[in-house]
Amino acid sequence: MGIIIGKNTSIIVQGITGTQGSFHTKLMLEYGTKIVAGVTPGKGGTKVHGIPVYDTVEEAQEKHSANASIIFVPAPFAADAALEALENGIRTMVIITEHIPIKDAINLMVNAKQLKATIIGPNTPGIITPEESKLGIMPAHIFKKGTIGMVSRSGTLTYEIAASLTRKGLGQSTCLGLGGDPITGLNFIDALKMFKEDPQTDAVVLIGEIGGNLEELAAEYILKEKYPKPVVTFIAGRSAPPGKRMGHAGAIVMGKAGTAESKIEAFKKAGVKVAEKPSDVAELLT
Amino acid sequence: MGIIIGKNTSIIVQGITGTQGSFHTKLMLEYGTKIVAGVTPGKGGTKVHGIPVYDTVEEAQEKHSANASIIFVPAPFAADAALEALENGIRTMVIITEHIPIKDAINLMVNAKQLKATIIGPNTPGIITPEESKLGIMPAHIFKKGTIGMVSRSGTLTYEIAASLTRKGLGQSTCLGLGGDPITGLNFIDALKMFKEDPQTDAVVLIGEIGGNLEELAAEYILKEKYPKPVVTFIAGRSAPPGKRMGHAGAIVMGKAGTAESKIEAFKKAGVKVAEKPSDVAELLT
Amino acid sequence: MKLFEYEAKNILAKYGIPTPKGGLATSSAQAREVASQIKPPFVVKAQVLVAGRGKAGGILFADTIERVEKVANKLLNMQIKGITVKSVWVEEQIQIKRELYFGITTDRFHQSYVAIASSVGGMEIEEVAQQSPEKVIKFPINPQQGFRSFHARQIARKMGYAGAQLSEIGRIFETLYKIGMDYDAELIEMNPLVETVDGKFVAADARIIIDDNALFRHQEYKKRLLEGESELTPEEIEAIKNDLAYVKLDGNIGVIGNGAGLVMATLDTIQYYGGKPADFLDVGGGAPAEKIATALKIVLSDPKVKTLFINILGGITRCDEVAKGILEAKAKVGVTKPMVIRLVGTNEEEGKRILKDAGIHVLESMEEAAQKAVEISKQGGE
Amino acid sequence: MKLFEYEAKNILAKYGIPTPKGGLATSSAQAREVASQIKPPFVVKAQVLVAGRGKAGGILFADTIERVEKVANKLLNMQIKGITVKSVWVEEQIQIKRELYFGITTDRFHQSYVAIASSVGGMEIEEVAQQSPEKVIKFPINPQQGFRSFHARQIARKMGYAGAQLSEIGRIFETLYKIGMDYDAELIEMNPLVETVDGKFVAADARIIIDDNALFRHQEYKKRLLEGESELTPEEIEAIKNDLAYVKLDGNIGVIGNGAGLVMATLDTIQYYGGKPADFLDVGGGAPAEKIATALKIVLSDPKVKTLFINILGGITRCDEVAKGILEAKAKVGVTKPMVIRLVGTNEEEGKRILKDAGIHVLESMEEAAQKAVEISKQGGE
Repeated sequence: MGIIIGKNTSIIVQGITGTQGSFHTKLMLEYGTKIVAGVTPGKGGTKVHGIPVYDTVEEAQEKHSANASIIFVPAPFAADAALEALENGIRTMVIITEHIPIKDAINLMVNAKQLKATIIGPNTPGIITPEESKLGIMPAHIFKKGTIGMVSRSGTLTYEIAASLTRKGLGQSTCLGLGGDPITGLNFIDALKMFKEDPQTDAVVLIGEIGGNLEELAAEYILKEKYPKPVVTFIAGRSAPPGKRMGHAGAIVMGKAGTAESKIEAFKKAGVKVAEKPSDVAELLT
Repeated sequence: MGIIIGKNTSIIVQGITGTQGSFHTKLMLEYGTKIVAGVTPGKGGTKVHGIPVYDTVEEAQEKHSANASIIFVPAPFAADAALEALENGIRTMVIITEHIPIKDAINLMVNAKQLKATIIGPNTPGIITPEESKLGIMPAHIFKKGTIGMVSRSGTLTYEIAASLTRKGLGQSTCLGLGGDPITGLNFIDALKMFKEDPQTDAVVLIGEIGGNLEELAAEYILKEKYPKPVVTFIAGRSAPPGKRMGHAGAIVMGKAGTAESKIEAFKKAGVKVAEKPSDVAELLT
Repeated sequence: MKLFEYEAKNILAKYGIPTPKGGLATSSAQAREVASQIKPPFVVKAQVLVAGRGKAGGILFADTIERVEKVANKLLNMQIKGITVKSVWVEEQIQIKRELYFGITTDRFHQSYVAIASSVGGMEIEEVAQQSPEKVIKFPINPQQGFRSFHARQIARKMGYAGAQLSEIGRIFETLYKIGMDYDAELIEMNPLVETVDGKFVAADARIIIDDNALFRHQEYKKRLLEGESELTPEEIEAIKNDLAYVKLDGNIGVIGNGAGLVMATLDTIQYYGGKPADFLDVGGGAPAEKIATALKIVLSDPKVKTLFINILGGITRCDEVAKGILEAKAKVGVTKPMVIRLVGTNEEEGKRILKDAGIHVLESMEEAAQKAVEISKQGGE
Repeated sequence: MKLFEYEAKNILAKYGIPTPKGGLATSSAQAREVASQIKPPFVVKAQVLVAGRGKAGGILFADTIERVEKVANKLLNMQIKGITVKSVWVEEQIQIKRELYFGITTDRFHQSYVAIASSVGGMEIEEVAQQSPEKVIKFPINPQQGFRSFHARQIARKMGYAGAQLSEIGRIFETLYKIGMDYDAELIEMNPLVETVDGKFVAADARIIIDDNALFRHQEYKKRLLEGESELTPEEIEAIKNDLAYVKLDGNIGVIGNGAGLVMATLDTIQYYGGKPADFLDVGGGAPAEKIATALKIVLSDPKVKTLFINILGGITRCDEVAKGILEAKAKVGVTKPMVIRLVGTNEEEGKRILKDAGIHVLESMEEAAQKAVEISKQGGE
């Protein structure tokens, strides 16, 4: 079980012929992820680690009917690649690419919403359901099958905390990276809802960071909905100097949200345990 | 009865303060059309023929909750005015304005389709359900309540034929001008479907002209669906020299369609009577 | 508004679509100068807006710079379908492997733009479309999504391309769409789009028609249409400036009406009764008096006109304004030809009164008026 | 990328938004020259990108051209929050009736742009937003529809405008959105947007922040950022050129990590153990060896750094590449400061082997490594 992906999720890798695309295709295959095709415009007809490469998602879909996609396409073309996947029937996708322009991301998300598609990222390490499927670039050996659901805005910090959980024998149901960009497909509330419905998940680790107000909104949701599973959180950025603010408009959209204090306060108010250091998360779970 | 509009349709006039908007508001009011408000940005707070004018459709709707709109706004701003009406809950509108750029019209129609709105025009004389409501600029006295449904791409040619029907005692259920532009909200098939469902309509007059292939498609529909009510048609442009074609692309989209011969042939094949002169229509109906 | 080949090619080149190297020339010396900058063999193409230029001898080939000069001299001032050639485009010949077609236009029924592509392009494209429709790809464009790079590649794939060629031709398709949107084109096409012997793609000919209704967003072209090089007659320019739809025909009954459908039906009815219309002139909706007067002036500029048939059915057009326009024109232009006037609709009574007071007779039936006009047109022989 | 006020105002003016008449000056003589072209009284504004310029004395007023010269002299080369003023903007003072606010930014939760408007603008806008949120209009923008003229007018109406004023301010809002989209602005705002005593609207100050990720579509600004006038230090420019996220802080432990969250947590942990980070440096995902070497060079350029803490958790970043980068930097830059290296994740074994072979010790726990770094940083006193 776990959320979003599982053993039978069949996958297209977009941008498979690039350095990262090719490298992580290999690692995902080694993990057992069911990759059925790759797409790189202009490289159709070749193979990468035995996976056939096509020029278009349309052709890949005609031949393989995948149900998810992972995107390693360079930033200027990544949103288009995602739209191509959407238009060709893919409803779950992971966008690894970072530095996608905000305008492109916004246009992508409105299309995804209309089609009720699940977009993980952009600028995400992806998603892993340990020992079943890995759709991302996370180092696999730090994860272990278990009952903790993890959701995070930060890639490497997730690895940090996942590794410490694994060391302490706390396996994970699914670890989901929302992505570090201002506009991402999923937010914390979406993830909390999915973990709520997942029978394998007993508790949730939520890893936030300064900036934006998604953590505050998640805290509000947990409080209002009397969230039924224990949640432990860590917020990165306590020591950060007051960041570069997004002008007055940003301040108005966010109100006081955005600082580590605001987020920690919101979670404490919602009865969520807040870890002081990444390594404290495991303790708070037990 | 009749189609689309009736006695209780309450109406906003967009562009009410312009020469045409103001003039036809007066004529529509005289006909008994239930105009409740006018909108002209920058002219809010004034009145036209006793009708209050607002700066925005939003404000007009807050105060009057109209269910249709008629647009006299100049071409560069007309598509925006229609989107404003759509976004503020109007689902039936008549766009009188001519010379709206095709790109703007295409963008408008995709939005209208999503909201299942009925757009009459652009570049239309509008719609009249004689002796009930007139949402347009047609001279009212040539129409008379009756059982003939009329649909046309041409404004004045409709008046010509309607007047001749009226003179011969053949009243009309509803007369609908689709609009003379390449992109219009409704097409002949839409109108035929509505007249099919309308109990007041016993027969349909379809007035086409050269260009495009909407007449051919309507003929095909009539044939395929075994259209249950008699249809009489007149096609303008028999004497036209081969027109300026829309390059090769236009020719490919249309095939042989577009000429008066093609349209007349298609209707004859569908068992539809085709009038030689406008004045012959009435005879073919009886 | 149709753009000249050279205008269209310059736009394509500006956006990065490969076009043959070349330049415009209005004299044979200038043609020689252009040729000296590029590589032989050359093509010299008459810059006219009428279709079928190739078959009319408007495209000539030359192996040397000297030959370019001669050939340009032959084309310049030549008449093609009644149009005088004022300029030629001199360019390098390309080594053709295959002629393709790609264009974007509007689809009335689907209320959208549509991309059309074929791996069999060139002069025979329309024949191909009719005889082997399976060789023509019609791709409707979702207006909210636009025509994206992957749509272009999907089409390229259906045309049989793969790999690097698919990417390159896809980029060209995508760019053409962007140009079409930026220029409000109701048609933009490359025919042929040539695949060269070395596997590259070059737009050997290009055509752009800007939506006349969007010319307000393209003032530079509107200016060229009305003031610069143009194949319009002074009457046609006058009509455009006054927002009148005017087409000259070769009969002797001058026709003015409001609404394209009504004017067409008027021409049909004239023909039905054996007459010959001299023109199609639609004053459009809501024409004020001055516009009617301008319309009369334009129609009367044709010396062949023996009678005027004014057919107005007022809706947005007010009959009183039409009547005033007729009197205005009569006073200013001095209308001496007999007029048959048919006037019904909005403010009909007032319009009729104005004309009646001026001693002008008005008929009510279009058929009757048409018969009357035909009768007058035949008086004194043709 | 933040634009200077003068850049933002020039863009607004180009799009037809009224701004006060003025010009840029880099010397007091030039300021005088600008003032002589416009009408007194004047405002002279230091062109710096830090916030709170007004309260720091960066905006001065002048009644005469002579006074402009003096005031400009005072501002030029002045320090505002550590930044040297290199240019001033001289403009006409406007007669303020009311200060409004209008801006567009992104809304993460709604995944869209959002327009923010208030009829109480100026320096207090944020206070207003917190204390009287009802005075602030937040209008989410549907990305497919865009922000259209009627949306702008609906906002204008809610701000209390009607008639001609509503149309004019609506036009300004609509235009600002267009600029925002054309320039890929993650923020564009006019604060204050002034209603003048004669009922007109003027953007008295403007701010534009271009989305850094979209700078590839705005090469002229990217060039200005990296090569032209800029308030970035050489290290910051080096970081941007190499796609490194770098912020200088004032401690003595140089930090390099991959991933913003991990680097932030590293700083937090250092602070938790009583240490002081000298910087925030995120090498991002998949950094090759050379990039790691550049990162080391940038961090070591700060003489205060006593130790380096490299914290890498490899995902897309490969530990072997990081190890190679460290050796590369050691060889080229000559790293003499002690290094604490924590390296786990993708190709971890290979990375550790490379470093071990070079005699560099690698730790596995972040806490342990942080404690170690703090310990070294305190050796020999601070």
